[in-house]
Amino acid sequence: MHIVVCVKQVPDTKIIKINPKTNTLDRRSAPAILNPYDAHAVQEAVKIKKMLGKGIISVLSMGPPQATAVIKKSIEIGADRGFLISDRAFAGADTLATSYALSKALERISKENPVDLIICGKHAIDGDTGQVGPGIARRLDIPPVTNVIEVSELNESESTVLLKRKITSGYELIQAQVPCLLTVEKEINSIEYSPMPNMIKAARYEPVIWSVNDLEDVDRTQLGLKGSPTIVGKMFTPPKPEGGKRLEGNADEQVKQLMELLSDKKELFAPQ
Amino acid sequence: MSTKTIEEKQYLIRFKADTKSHLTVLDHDICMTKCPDKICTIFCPAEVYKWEGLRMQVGYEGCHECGSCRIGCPYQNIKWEYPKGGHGIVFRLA
Amino acid sequence: MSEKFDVIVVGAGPAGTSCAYTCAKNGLKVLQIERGEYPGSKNVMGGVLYRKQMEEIIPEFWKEAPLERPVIEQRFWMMDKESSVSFGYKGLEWGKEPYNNFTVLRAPFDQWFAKKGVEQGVLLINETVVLECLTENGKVVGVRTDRPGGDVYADVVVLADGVNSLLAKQLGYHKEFRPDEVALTVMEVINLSKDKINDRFNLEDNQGCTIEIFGDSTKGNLGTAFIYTNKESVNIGVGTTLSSMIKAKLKPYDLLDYLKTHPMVRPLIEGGESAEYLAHLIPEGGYHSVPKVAGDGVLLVGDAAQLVNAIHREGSNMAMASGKMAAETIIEANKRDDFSEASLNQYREKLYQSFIIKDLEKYKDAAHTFEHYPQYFKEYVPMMNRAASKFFTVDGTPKRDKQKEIMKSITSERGTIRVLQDMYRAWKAVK
Amino acid sequence: MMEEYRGVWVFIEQNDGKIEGVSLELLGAGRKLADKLEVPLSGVLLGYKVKPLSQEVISYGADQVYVIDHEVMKDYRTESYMQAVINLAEKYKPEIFLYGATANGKDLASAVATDLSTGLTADTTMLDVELEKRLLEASRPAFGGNIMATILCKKHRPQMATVRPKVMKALEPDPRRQGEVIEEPITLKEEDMRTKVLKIVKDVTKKVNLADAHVVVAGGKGMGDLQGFQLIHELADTIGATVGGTRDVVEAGWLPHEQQIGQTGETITPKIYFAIGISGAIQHIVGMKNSEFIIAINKDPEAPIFDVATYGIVGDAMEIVPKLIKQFKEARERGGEISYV
Repeated sequence: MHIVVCVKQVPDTKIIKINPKTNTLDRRSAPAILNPYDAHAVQEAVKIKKMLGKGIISVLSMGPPQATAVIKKSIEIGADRGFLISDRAFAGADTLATSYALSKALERISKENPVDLIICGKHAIDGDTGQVGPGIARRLDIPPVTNVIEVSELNESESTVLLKRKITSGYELIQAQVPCLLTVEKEINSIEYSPMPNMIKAARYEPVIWSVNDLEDVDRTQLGLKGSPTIVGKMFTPPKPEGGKRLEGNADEQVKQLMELLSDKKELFAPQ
Repeated sequence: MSTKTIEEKQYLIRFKADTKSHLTVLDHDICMTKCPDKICTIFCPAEVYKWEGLRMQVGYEGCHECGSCRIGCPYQNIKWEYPKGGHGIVFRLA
Repeated sequence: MSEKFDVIVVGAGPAGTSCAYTCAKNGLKVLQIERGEYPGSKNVMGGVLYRKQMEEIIPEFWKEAPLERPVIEQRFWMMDKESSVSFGYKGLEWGKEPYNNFTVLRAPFDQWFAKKGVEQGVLLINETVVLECLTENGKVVGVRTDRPGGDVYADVVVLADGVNSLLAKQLGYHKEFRPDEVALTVMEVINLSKDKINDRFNLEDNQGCTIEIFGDSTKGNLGTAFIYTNKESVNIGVGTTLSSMIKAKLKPYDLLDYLKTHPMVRPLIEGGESAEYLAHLIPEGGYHSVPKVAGDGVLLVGDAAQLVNAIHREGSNMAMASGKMAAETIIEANKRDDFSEASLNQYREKLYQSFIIKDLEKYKDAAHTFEHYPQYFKEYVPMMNRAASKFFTVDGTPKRDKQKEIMKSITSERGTIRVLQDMYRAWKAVK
Repeated sequence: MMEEYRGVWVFIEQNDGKIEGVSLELLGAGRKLADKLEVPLSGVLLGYKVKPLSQEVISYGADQVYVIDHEVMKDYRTESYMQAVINLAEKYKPEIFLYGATANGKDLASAVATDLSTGLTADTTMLDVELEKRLLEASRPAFGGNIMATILCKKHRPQMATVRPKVMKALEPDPRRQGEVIEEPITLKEEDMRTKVLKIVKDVTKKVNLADAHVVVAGGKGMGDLQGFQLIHELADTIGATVGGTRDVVEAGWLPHEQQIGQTGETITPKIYFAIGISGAIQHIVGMKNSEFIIAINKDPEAPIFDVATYGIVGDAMEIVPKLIKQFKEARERGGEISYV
């Protein structure tokens, strides 16, 4: 079983700061981390490999050279090897161009060692789109199953896998044919504290870095900024009601005022 | 913005808090009965310690890991460890 | 059994990295273990990096290291409530190679320095706490980390785990600090535009300035404050001994805000935006509290060995120099294949012959003196300010009479004999 | 080429023959866009035995409904739904195509956008059109809600976006509204499907899902004791909100850890956040400060929670909250349907 996990380096949005004057990201304030959902994706691959008692886990990322850090982090969690595609040609890609570039890299990885399962995080915390995973699946013409919360019964002879997919009202039990692509929720597993030998392995590991020239049959017009149909028109600070106001009067009066303030939000309330 | 309160200062920092505290008050009774000053609630640079009337509340998530409480507690009543690897405070600048 | 290394260095601050770098450069197999997310993520200092000791490890480091500004001016303020007596030195020669010292931000700098070590072959592992030293027959043979399968072995373990060095305490090399042996320092990094910094501190783009402040900056307690200029921010901080903090019931952040809003300081940082708030302990015990620094299979460097000169605010340079000395000792020991205490004691000898211990010895009574005689901070600084005010105020009194008046007011406040005693004591402590 | 594309489409998500609220909201939003652009608004309805739902789609504002009613479409699957939607879009060429930002909506839109090589904006919370170039201006929160970004798709059609539930407003349904129902055939066969939905399990345990909640009622130590904390549950039940709490409350055992909000718990951005008996320690505030509308109730007028609150009530939660519950209940009874004033 060959599992490829797609991972992304993202700024830690929990503590990110936006420069209020320029509406740009204060990079110094935002350390780069492995997208938390992707960490769960790697962990799930490790779990599956353990379950089967064999297999190989590759990780794939796209980004600047320093994004090798997230590949090393994945090795710490238990991946076997990692590839980074890094080239100016990929820069400025939206989700469509990203899924194109990654699918090209996956084709190359698959050529050497056919891929059975691709796992992605549900979405990246910097973009929150969740579009790249399904996009890759479409390009490789394999079925995607998004929002997966459990992987079980990997049947190698039948080439099927049993999945639980989270939906609003509960979950679906899905049988999918392998190869397929999964995107996983955080609740699928908990990240284990990596063992020391993995740490040492990761510290030594040199990820494979591919430029656009290392990929085959690439249509360059589909890459990077050129290949991205969407552009950011403008950035602005979200319109947020001004804080710090106190309601006046006695308890009854305050409650009444609050009810009035909430009157235009009534569709948010639904008794259970 | 210049910071005025300790809350505002603490806002500036990135913490990767573990779910388990690395600071333990060994005996809350000592704080209650023997330590009228509760000096840790004063000198701790992150206001980690707050006296709640019966027990010492430990807001370890905002700890700077400086070690002052371990040394400054007059009753050596604080068990002080490092947070689990990679957790705790993460300075980005100085 | 787990892999065995030549050297395990615990901690990736200046001391640990100097040691790891030098060992790896000389062909040793080095494992460096850092508990933070990255080197520098747990490390704090005021922000002055001394050129000399760094250069001895990486020549011409200033050409590539992430430095802020070369320091061309050092000012000292004896500050009272609404006045300040200052002196200092500004020399443009410090703005040119080989420079004197630099302001730095530790997180970027420590990361860069550790990366240089990795380039030399150091195996750096982050996010891992060393829980204890593994010993066999009293000899340190490795460390136990907090990770599964976490034991690793080496001929020598170097403890560069900073001021709190729980490991050295476990080994019994030093006892727990007393509150008067450590200074609790808090600081902020305040973003300020390059132009404002240049204007307010009278600097040009690639020139930096440091201000050390005594007196009212600590509300008269034993300690100092500082302001250092970075490229587009300033570091401002204040520290006193933990014992003073306890005695005076001071909240450290209140003290910092007192400093930031002090009329002498406020105009320098006005309009700046706070970017980070940091607290840290500085070992101030000095010469008297330097622990055992070498044992069977183990060495202590930097803050873990309490190598800090509190009077001159030197620490990182001592850390680097000690790290390098430890490395040189290990390289020799490796050739002899002898890592016993006797063999590693070479490090102790190097340390004691160097500026590090000599400086610590020179000031061995200073902190003690000032701690026990608070008048230096509480009374003499305001006195100096009153004297200067009197002397410089033009009111028609002849200068000779003014001097007499000043002397008279000083001695009448404390008595001639006591002033002389105080002066002598201070002179002895720092001479 | 782009001129060929006309009309605003909304993907109608239905489960078990019931249309999802977000789809109705999107018909409301799509109606405005279509009127501005002077084009028809169409719903895209897929499923098995769903044709009768067409009139509901029309009554909520659609001019047309494209229906694919086939057994293979019974449960949502990316493979089948994607193929059907792609065929429709290629045939009828809409200029704007909106989906609800639900698990299925996002999944479907991503696959469709990839196939059509067009732009897709995720999790939109504001929609508008620029008339000269007929550009959809889709704005969405970025970087954990710290900033909004307006995304444009200038050279590709259709312009697609997924839109968060409970952001847009549905129109009042008009059952007499007339519209056209266009039924499309489909050639997909079950044997060709590579995924099978074996069963759908409804989660009756009502698992707490703070991350997706629109309204959160959170309580702190100020509720006094476990019994006092029941008021939090009571208020939440009354208004259909999700319950959260501070670390103290979780440590005291009043709530399980999954319901902890803050640094060591969940970071959430609901539309309304009630902070009751919560002083506002930074560890808590980092977990909820990006909520849209924050209401704080606390005895201590100096409590830091008031600094981040949109509206603050200084008072005893034990007195205020019961009054609030009573008001909400009365309002509902008064209104027949839900109405609170």
